[in-house]
Amino acid sequence: MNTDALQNLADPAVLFFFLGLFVGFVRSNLEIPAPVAKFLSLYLLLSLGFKGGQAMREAGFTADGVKVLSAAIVLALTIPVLAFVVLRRRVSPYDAAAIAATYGSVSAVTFLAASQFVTDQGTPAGGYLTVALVLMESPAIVMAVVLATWVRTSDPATAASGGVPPSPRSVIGHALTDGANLLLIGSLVVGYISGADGGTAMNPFVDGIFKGLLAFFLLEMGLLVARQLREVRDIGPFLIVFALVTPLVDAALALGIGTALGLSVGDLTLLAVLGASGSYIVVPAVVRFAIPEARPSRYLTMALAVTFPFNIVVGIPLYHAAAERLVG
Amino acid sequence: MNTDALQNLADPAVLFFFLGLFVGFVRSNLEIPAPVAKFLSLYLLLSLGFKGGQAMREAGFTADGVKVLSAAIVLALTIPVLAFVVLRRRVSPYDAAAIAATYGSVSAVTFLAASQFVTDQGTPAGGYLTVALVLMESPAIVMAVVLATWVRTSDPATAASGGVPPSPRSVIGHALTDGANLLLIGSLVVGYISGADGGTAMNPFVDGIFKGLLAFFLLEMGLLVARQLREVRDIGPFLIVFALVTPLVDAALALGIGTALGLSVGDLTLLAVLGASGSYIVVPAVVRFAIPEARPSRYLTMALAVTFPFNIVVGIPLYHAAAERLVG
Amino acid sequence: MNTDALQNLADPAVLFFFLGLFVGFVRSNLEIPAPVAKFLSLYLLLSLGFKGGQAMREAGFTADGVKVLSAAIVLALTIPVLAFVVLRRRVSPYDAAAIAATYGSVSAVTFLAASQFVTDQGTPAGGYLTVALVLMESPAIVMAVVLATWVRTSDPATAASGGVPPSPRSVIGHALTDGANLLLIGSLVVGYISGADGGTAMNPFVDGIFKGLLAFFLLEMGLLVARQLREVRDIGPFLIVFALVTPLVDAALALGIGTALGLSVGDLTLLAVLGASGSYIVVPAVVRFAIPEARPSRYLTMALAVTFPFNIVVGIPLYHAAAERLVG
Amino acid sequence: MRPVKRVELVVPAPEVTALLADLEALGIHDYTAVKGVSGRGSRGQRGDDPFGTFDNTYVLIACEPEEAERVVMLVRPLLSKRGGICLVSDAVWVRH
Amino acid sequence: MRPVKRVELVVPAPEVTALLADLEALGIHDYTAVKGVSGRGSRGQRGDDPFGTFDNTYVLIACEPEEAERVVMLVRPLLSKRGGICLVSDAVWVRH
Amino acid sequence: MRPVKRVELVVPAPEVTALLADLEALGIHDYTAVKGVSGRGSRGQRGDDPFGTFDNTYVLIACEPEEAERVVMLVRPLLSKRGGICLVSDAVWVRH
Ligand SMILES: Nc1ncnc2c1ncn2[C@@H]1O[C@H](COP(=O)(O)O)[C@@H](O)[C@H]1O
Ligand SMILES: Nc1ncnc2c1ncn2[C@@H]1O[C@H](COP(=O)(O)O)[C@@H](O)[C@H]1O
Ligand SMILES: Nc1ncnc2c1ncn2[C@@H]1O[C@H](COP(=O)(O)O)[C@@H](O)[C@H]1O
Ligand code: NA
Ligand code: NA
Ligand code: NA
Repeated sequence: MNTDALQNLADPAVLFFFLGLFVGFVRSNLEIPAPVAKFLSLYLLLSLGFKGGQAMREAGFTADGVKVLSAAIVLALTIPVLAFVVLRRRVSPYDAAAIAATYGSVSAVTFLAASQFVTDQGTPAGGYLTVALVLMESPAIVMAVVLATWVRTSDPATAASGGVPPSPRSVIGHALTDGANLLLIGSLVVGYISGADGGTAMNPFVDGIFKGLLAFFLLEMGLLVARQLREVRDIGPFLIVFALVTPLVDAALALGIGTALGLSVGDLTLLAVLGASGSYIVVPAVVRFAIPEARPSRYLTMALAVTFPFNIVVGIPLYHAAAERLVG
Repeated sequence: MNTDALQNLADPAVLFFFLGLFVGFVRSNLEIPAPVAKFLSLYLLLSLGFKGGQAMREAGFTADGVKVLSAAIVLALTIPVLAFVVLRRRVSPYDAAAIAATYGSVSAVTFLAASQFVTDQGTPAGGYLTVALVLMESPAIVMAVVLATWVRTSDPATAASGGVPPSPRSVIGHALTDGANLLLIGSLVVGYISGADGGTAMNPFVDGIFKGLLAFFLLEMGLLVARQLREVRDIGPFLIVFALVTPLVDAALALGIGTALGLSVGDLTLLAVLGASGSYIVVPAVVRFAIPEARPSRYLTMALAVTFPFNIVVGIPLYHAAAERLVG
Repeated sequence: MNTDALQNLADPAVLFFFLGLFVGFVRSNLEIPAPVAKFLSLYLLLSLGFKGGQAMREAGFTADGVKVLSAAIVLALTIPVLAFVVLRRRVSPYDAAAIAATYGSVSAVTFLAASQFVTDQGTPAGGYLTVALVLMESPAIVMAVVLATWVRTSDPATAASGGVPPSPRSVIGHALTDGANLLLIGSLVVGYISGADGGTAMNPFVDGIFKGLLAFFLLEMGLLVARQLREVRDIGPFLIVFALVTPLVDAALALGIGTALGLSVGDLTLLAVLGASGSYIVVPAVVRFAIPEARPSRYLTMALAVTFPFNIVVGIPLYHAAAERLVG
Repeated sequence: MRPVKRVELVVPAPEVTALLADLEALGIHDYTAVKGVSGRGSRGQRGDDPFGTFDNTYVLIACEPEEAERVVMLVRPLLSKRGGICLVSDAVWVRH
Repeated sequence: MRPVKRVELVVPAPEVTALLADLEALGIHDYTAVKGVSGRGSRGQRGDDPFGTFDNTYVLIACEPEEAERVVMLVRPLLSKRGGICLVSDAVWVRH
Repeated sequence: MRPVKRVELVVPAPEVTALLADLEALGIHDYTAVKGVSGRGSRGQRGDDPFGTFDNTYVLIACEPEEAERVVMLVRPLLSKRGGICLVSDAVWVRH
């Protein structure tokens, strides 16, 4: 694992993440304009989806694909329940539901960094992993919203306050039409339909300059994490520990299931990363609306300022090393 | 035509246009930041001009080039007159002039999509088509402004209202210095002067990532069209029909002239597309100033929400199929 | 030199600079959105640093590298002193200090244009030139701030006005954490650490599309210079002449030192460009804070509206021709 | 020149579409909006968010006093549930 | 501290350069401008336009009452021909 | 509904971080900020700067009258040293 980790740390995209962290810590005036950062995040989703769709078309639906997707669904349903059970005694039930959604769902940027890593290690993963990413995005959110509704109705204070919670219909509408979600799914479909010619034409954009734009985005992520870390004290030691231990537990779960199913090293590593990562794009966009009682200064900060850098720096090479031990 | 059309619909850029339409229809929160969308439109004009200039330099001024440019000028002078005659009894004369300018001028994005299409079909067009695009951009605007001035002076209400219309000098100044127009012409000149070395150096930018950025822009165009379509009812059935029939008539005119001149399939298709497309960048920028009495909710919505998608989805493969029948 | 200069003027990036100037002069409505222009300037710094770091790693620290860096330090310490001595009788001492910092420091964009030029001429420079760029960025600023502090303390008016000048500590903090500076240094380090694999992965981004994005940025620089030139009268004939003669004097100084050290044509040309160029990114960002008494309408306008276009159009081919005479 | 109310709102960006639709239903069609606004309030720091989830939008509405009252009624529950502020001040509208 | 007028304008973005030149000619040099502003008024929805043709710009001018009157005189025909609004309100300017 | 002061600042963009920290120290935590603002004042034209050095930021603070006084005290030296303006006006805050 040592050399893996070192190689990961010498990857330019990861190094630019560190540069962003450093620049943020010394409170430099460096700033990526917000419209550009938004564009970069849309670009990453579009490219990720498109390339996943292309890979799906090339490989077809293999037995491995079916296994990975089954494992992904099991993880997406198990992780939020586990998280909620652990959290509900320690934090408000709304925060517990939101954090459960965060870890049950996935981080596309972490997934991207991990995909590059396994490819660089000579153990690439199948295109169906992108489908797994899409599949795991929403179930945890729906579960969390159901939990929050259940908490809300069984809580006498809510009824008294007279606040009208968002209707289940509008919540599901929000979850399904969330821009990041739709762009990822849509690009997957476009990539699938486009065929080889379309793939060749799009390749310099979605693949050639991909590493560079990912590096630029990780620079911005470093700046953002440095800013968020200043508020990390507010979340308290319990939640910090939770944000560091959960990825390990969830990755172990994924590695266990995936090994039992006989996945390859690359697939297994990415499945672990999907389990271990927490969402900071899609989940906040929906939970903000669906569970307004939950505090983004908790669920968002945990995913962004603690779990994301942990996975980038320690997690990805660790899960890969474990996968190699288990099935390599 | 069937397979052509299917192939066009499987083009990733066109598919992203559909994705944008769909995402807009379900009222997702997906949004391309406005500064990025502006950058993409500048990028497309710059690349289009640069590559046109390069092609001109390589091919020189051929007999075909002279034919295409003559046909382009004839179209640019004929189409606005026809449109104005048809429209003046049905809508206000100012709206009629503005719509005449819209259809007499051209849409660079439609032209780009069509260029890709004819290249993919193995029937590429000459570099002078870009010069034709530039040539067709302004004459219709000047004619429309003249028409509007004539209407204005012969209308007793105007004199009474005391409103001072923009002077012809300032109008022509606006038309000539419009940013989109200047960037396109300037890039054409730069491409022409740059020579082969410059072309090679610029190639990964203006050509390599072109398809990807076009796809991204068409995603935004889809979102925009979906937004505009909500207001399409305001323009009424007559103008909707006009916005669907005009491209067919103008394309037929272009195909007739082009066939008589003996153009190749690629040149003929693009000439038809130039005739059939309506301007939603340069014309509104000038007409907004020059004919303030005209309503953009009419001329812009027609070009953007009706004619543009019609040409992308139906028009381009249709004109190409017709061109193949005629001269293929 | 004649053909050199012509070749430089036919470079697409330089041509787009002229296009921007022209478009700005005719007061077109063409505008590059500010967030995009900021992104482009960050991109150029990142690419410049990364490629410099990669080149350093490949070549190691050669004797030539040591010579270039020594010469760079000598220039960075000499130029501001010379400039201050010449200026202090003609302008306010604060303006004199700020202008001294401007010309003692360097312009990364001019350096980029010159790097492309020497490469196109078949006389590329070493990667350590980028290190020289970094080394020359700050010393002049520190010297200018020291000079300004000395002026301030020896000026009875200041004490009377009761204005508290920025503390030296905060000034040095500003200079060291300036975003442009940190990004350039950081990217250099990332490029150095990344190694060959990282370089290959980043190449399409930092190299492939580089020329195109540089061209786009120079288009924006042309627009900016055209805007600034409208205010150039305010700086008066003495400072205009200063802004045209200083680059020649500083280039001559650099050529002299470099020739004595036996540098190659490419290295010598870029050293001259570093001497001759004035900073309009890093220096204003620090001097604005550190010497608030100085007027940006002087130091910034001189560097941006006079010296920058002079170097791009006349200076670069001139210094290269001189270098060829001297050591070619 | 007519005295009007200036109603200023700072609201979470994702709420703006629904808010404008609600205003429309109240007969208040006209507004001006500035996107990409950051700030701090009772819900902590907001804005400068690369995913746009926690941006604010600033909305300015010039209207008759009685319309302003309707706007205030409408936005009050939104502000308490989803955050944001509403200020009302006086101005003179230059009629043209 | 000095009482001043706050003149607020929302005008079509492409008009701003000419407007500022006209203000300059009136002796009113100082202003603040926010670009990329969207909105809705008598001319329908504006803004969020990828080509920048139908964006608005917000302009704020703090000035003496009599200067405000000159501004109002100047902008009135512009507003009726090209669209936009103008609000005038009171404020205190913190002198430094 | 409570009467408050609207304090509006236009300041050099690079000063905003320090300004907000100073306000924080005064107990004034809440604000709204709009970046990328251009303008002209006694220090000449500012904004539209591809390097962000000479941009302005607009800051709006709704607060109690006595807080407004503290803000004014704080910003006065900043404005005279680094530039910018400060306007204070009256508004009613819609409590929720
Ligand atoms: N006192 C205030 N002055 C100016 N803006 C405020 C103030 N309070 C809140 N805001 C703005 O309203 C947004 C939402 O406020 P809140 O819901 O209280 O967090 C903040 O992010 C600020 O942009
Ligand atoms: N009542 C209003 N309140 C706020 N902004 C307005 C109002 N009326 C018009 N505007 C703004 O002024 C722009 C032009 O208005 P109009 O010329 O009436 O279409 C609109 O796009 C809005 O941004
Ligand atoms: N009278 C004014 N009205 C509106 N904005 C102003 C005014 N004076 C100054 N400003 C703004 O404050 C910034 C800094 O002003 P100054 O420090 O005077 O150059 C300018 O760039 C403008 O954005
Ligand atoms: Na997860
Ligand atoms: Na046409
Ligand atoms: Na220099």
